[in-house]
Amino acid sequence: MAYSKELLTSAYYTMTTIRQFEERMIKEFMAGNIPGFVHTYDGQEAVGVGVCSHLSDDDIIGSTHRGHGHCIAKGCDIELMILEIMGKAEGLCKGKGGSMHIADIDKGMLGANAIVGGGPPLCNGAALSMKTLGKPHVAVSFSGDGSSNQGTVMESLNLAGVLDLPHFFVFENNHLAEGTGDEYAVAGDIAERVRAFGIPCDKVDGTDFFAVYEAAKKAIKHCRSGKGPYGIEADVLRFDGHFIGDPQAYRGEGELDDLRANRDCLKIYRERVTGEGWMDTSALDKLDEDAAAAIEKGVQRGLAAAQPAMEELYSDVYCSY
Amino acid sequence: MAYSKELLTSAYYTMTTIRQFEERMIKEFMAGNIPGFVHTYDGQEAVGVGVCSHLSDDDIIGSTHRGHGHCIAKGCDIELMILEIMGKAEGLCKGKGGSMHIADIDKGMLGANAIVGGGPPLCNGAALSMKTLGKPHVAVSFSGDGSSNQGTVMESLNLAGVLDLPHFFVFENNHLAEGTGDEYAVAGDIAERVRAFGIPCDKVDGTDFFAVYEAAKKAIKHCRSGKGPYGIEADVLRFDGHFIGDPQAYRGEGELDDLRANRDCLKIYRERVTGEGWMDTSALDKLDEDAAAAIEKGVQRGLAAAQPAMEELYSDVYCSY
Amino acid sequence: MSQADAAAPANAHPNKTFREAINEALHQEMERDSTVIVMGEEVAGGAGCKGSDEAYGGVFGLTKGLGPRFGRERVIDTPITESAIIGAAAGAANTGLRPIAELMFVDFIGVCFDQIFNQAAKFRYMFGGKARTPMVIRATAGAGLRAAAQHSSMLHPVLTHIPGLKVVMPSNAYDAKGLIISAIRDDDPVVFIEHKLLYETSCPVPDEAYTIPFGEAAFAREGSDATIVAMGAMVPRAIAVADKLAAEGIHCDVIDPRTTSPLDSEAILESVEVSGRLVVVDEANPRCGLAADISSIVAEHAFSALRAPIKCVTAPHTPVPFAPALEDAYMPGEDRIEAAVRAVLGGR
Amino acid sequence: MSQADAAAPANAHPNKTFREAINEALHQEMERDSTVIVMGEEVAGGAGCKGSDEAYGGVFGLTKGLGPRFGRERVIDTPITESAIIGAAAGAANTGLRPIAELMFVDFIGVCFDQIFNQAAKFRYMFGGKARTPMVIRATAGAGLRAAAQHSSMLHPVLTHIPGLKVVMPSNAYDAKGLIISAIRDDDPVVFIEHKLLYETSCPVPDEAYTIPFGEAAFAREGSDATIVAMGAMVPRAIAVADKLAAEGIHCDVIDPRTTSPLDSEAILESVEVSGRLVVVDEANPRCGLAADISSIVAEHAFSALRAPIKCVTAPHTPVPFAPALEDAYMPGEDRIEAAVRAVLGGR
Ligand SMILES: Cc1ncc(C[n+]2csc(CCOP(=O)(O)OP(=O)(O)O)c2C)c(N)n1
Ligand SMILES: Cc1ncc(C[n+]2csc(CCOP(=O)(O)OP(=O)(O)O)c2C)c(N)n1
Ligand SMILES: [Mg+2]
Ligand SMILES: [Mg+2]
Repeated sequence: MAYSKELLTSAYYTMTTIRQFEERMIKEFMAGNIPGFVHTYDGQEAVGVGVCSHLSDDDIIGSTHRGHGHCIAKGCDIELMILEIMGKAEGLCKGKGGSMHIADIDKGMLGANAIVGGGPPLCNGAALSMKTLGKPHVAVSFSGDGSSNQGTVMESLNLAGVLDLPHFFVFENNHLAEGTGDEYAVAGDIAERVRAFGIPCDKVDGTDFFAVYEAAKKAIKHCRSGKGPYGIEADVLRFDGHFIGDPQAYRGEGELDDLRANRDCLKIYRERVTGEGWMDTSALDKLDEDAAAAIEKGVQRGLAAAQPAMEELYSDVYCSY
Repeated sequence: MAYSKELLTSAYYTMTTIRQFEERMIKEFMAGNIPGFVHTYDGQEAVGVGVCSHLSDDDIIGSTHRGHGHCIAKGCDIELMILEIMGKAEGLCKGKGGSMHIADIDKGMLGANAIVGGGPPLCNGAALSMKTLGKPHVAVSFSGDGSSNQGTVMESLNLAGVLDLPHFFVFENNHLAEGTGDEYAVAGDIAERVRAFGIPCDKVDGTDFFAVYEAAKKAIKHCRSGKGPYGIEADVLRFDGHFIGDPQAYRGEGELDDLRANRDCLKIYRERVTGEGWMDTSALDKLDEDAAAAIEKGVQRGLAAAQPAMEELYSDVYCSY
Repeated sequence: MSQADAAAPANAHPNKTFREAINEALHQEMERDSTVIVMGEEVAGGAGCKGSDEAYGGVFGLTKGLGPRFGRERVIDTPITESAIIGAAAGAANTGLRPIAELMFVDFIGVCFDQIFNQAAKFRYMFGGKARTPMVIRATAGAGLRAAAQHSSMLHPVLTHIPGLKVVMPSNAYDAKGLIISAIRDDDPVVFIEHKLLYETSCPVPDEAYTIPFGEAAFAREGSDATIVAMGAMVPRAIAVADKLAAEGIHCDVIDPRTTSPLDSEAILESVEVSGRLVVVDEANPRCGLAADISSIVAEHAFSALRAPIKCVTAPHTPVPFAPALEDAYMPGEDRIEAAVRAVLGGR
Repeated sequence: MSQADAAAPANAHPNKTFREAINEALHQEMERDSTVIVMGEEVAGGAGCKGSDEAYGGVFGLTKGLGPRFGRERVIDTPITESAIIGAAAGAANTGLRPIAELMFVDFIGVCFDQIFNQAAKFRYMFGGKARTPMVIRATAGAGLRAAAQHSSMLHPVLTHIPGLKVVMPSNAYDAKGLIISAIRDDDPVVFIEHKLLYETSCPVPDEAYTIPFGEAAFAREGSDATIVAMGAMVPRAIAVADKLAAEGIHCDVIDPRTTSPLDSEAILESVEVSGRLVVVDEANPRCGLAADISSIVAEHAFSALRAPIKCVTAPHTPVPFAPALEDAYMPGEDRIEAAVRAVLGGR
């Protein structure tokens, strides 16, 4: 199976952007340049990018507390994201949302969500708009293994099934919800749970971009063609803490080293595309450098930028008392 | 398989009590003697009684808005129930709860619940008490087909699975939630949904007391022996409206006549026990009469009884402003 | 503020019940704007049964006829799944529709509160103005039908507390129609509270569509001796008391804010500036309630005009009891309102 | 009411942080009463991972050490399933246990509100006194950590509105210990609100277990010129303002109600009877908030003592913004409290 040069390039560029973006956010956070609670997506890039490669700005995604990767994969401007994450006036949401509450409706990014399970009900709504307005688009919700236990998520599966909504449910099972493993917290199995609502659901290796890409292609085609919702459960991992600063005491000895060595989706991608002769190392390196430069530029702009003016405290809400 | 005389008698007596109780409540409601919203259980008697026949006062049940049958099956005093349903001072809950909020903790009846899906989370708690305190009891929650779509119910299944709680989930699928059928509202299948949480779940004919009795026996044994939760989905029906006064326009032509003729659990019981030679018709008739007399006595007492004194408005709550 | 329009003007318009007025408005708005949809339990009538698919139209019949008229694509029956209903309405509102979600009883906000207060209400602000959430949540509220603790709450204080939500609570059929149309056309999430006891009340209601702006109180009665503020089902009771006192020569303003958020505090303050006496009547529980809210606004901003303690007439701090005698005592009655007005008048 | 004990008396007791005081109390109560259990996300430390099962102890570390000490049967890690957590706690409370459920952030009441307000809070009343529900919900609340709109709310006004719930909001480590012990021993459902900004504050805290009764305010400062009522993280700010003004010869009562439901309205009314001037400081949003609630109680019951308008100092009617400059302006600061006190003093 061959992929277009364009796809191969853009997929890698987006993945390396996410990886480097997150590593830089960790650095800036540690340096005191980012306030609040930040959850990074490094390690899971192949899922966000594999899925969003099939989407246009008219398709909608709903994200989670761990939303940077989804935003970038969906095409949000990374400089505006950095400004937002730093709480600056020119940020994507005027600095009023921050890492956990980024949205960019123009890009079809319906919002990160700091409430676990908050997104899937909203994505049903986006899918309902598409269905009602007769548009051929899809809504995609991202949920974690932990999130799969929240009632709102299960209700959303049922309602999507009942109304045959074009809603693609992506479960990113990184086997951790803060310090709780899916082995403990998920009775049964996520994919089985999805199927019990009459919704087809495939399991996929979330470290393999191409596997995610193919599974998402099939799922999204199903949704777009009016056949109702579809699900995938992606087996994936996160490299960093639940939030930046988390000491990760719940990790086993050598667990992280092993994951970094053997389950890094970027390494796996590089091996595959060079092995197949689809891209060469220097082209990939060049993409790494381009991404780094773009992030550097954004960070510098972010560091120099101003916080919102005091009036913004009272704007964007219908009335102030 | 043979059943003890005692069981056969008490099961029929309880079922006929429920049937006649509900028919009488409808009459009294129509006569203006019962205020509020009342949901009757007639038609579903074999489920409540088949399940509760295995329970003692130390086992706990959690009921629904359609709770009279569960109360009676669990041993609540029918006179005090009638007083409660009529809003009288000596009612089971001093007349402050009414039909939708009856409880009798001494009898292990944790409460009707006017919030669909409100009960199963509470029953997990009762089951947790049993597990933590090392008692060999079980908690049983009753839910409807409509209720199976509520997030709280699905969360309860998961938590019961995770904590291996002695919680028996009884789903009474009467194929209606107000005017919405399970065909429409339940994506997939209830029993499959339960199983997806790793919880064994059997389907059973809810008009056959003996089928329910056997299924419940197996399930409760499983729970009592520390193996965790168990479920059944009982195929059942209701004879009357969603609430008393409901014109039931959602019924098909002849649907109710057919149900009354062919799927009446009391008729089915009578045929079985007389057919097997376990009981004779006159004994059954006598039980019908005894139940009628007890209900008549309760209704007369209820009609004559007084409403709560005005102080009760302010009692049973920590402070009044 | 607009004057007297809430008081069911005796004009040429046909009488309609509160229920009919809302139902008519829903028909008109769905006709006018194809992005308006309705969703909830049995709002289209029911589904998946052997008999009629039009058995209901909302359990209280408010959406009756919409299903047959506009089709099931726009009038959507749902399972019992309030979080998913409200969430779907919010997400649909973000993406081009104007959903009206029915929450059968406002008491059910407990199972979907996150989607209301953390999601829909906050999008516009936390996304820096980037999201619009034009949705309406219609819900039945209040005591009086012997539905007891879990089906009789008011809860508008909880909703009024939440920034980003607009909260509407009409007291008569005329206002109900104008306010529901305003709610549907509003770009923010609106909770529209329908008191059970009002459904059968009626007054003249124009056939054509009209709007009533949010944040404009109505004066149901006028008088300078005292100010009575009342909302929803309390308004008819306040009017009855005012009329009784008027016969004695005591004349009160009866102010119906109609929307609790935004609140027309100016109308209230102006009235108190004149009367110097305030009684606030609200059916909700007292602590952190709307009566307290209005009292505190006046105690801060019209303090020097006040000539007597402010009286709040509310339910007690208890759940709603079932027994009719207790429930009747639970709801603020005309006797308690009258006593409060006489008290602020110094015992007149 | 008890005097001064909230003001961190300089005595022989060791200094402990708010976090340590609560953690110690939890240990002592679990030791004393085997029916006390703790449940929530990572309260025991985490489960089902490859590494340590003691990574956490609640995300803010409040339950640290309980898991290893009392075992996983009594310290129960749960999935992310707040309705099921609160429901299980309520059902367990009805059947013999005294559960303490941790709601990681009070903002999460949205996904479990029904189990709190329609279930746990109402059982005792609607079942005619037949049910006891001795449970505690512990939750982190408030702004100040740049956690933005969905992780920084207060929400005690919503909880205080609900009959049947008790609501506790300590402002210092000493009170936190005494109040959490009272909460655990109470037979009604209690919501115990821990402000994020207080966790690291410390004061002398006795090693032994002790209780502080509900409904008894503490006087953090005393003075007859004005009355300042403040709660939670607002108390240290109110104290700072009072101390600054005291240096100028203006002496204020600083009243910390400690429990918002029940509320020690007597202490407040008595103070206002003397001072005639009231400022209420609360971090929650203003509409139907606790500041309004207290203001209305005073405007009704101590009206004749009032010599100036009552001032409420609260957050604006907006969600909590993310940018630090905005968040700082969102929270009532010492400057705004001081200005309000000077205003009620007529510009002194
Ligand atoms: C309703 C709710 N409960 C708890 C939390 C706290 N919390 C934030 S993220 C998280 C873990 C989520 O796990 P998962 O869904 O697997 O996503 P991951 O963090 O692995 O990406 C928790 C418990 C929350 N934000 N919202
Ligand atoms: C949260 C909530 N949503 C809706 C309702 C209104 N309601 C009461 S009973 C009912 C139908 C329940 O159906 P099912 O669970 O199948 O039970 P059945 O009535 O058939 O016994 C509905 C929608 C409610 N009481 N609570
Ligand atoms: Mg995870
Ligand atoms: Mg049913």
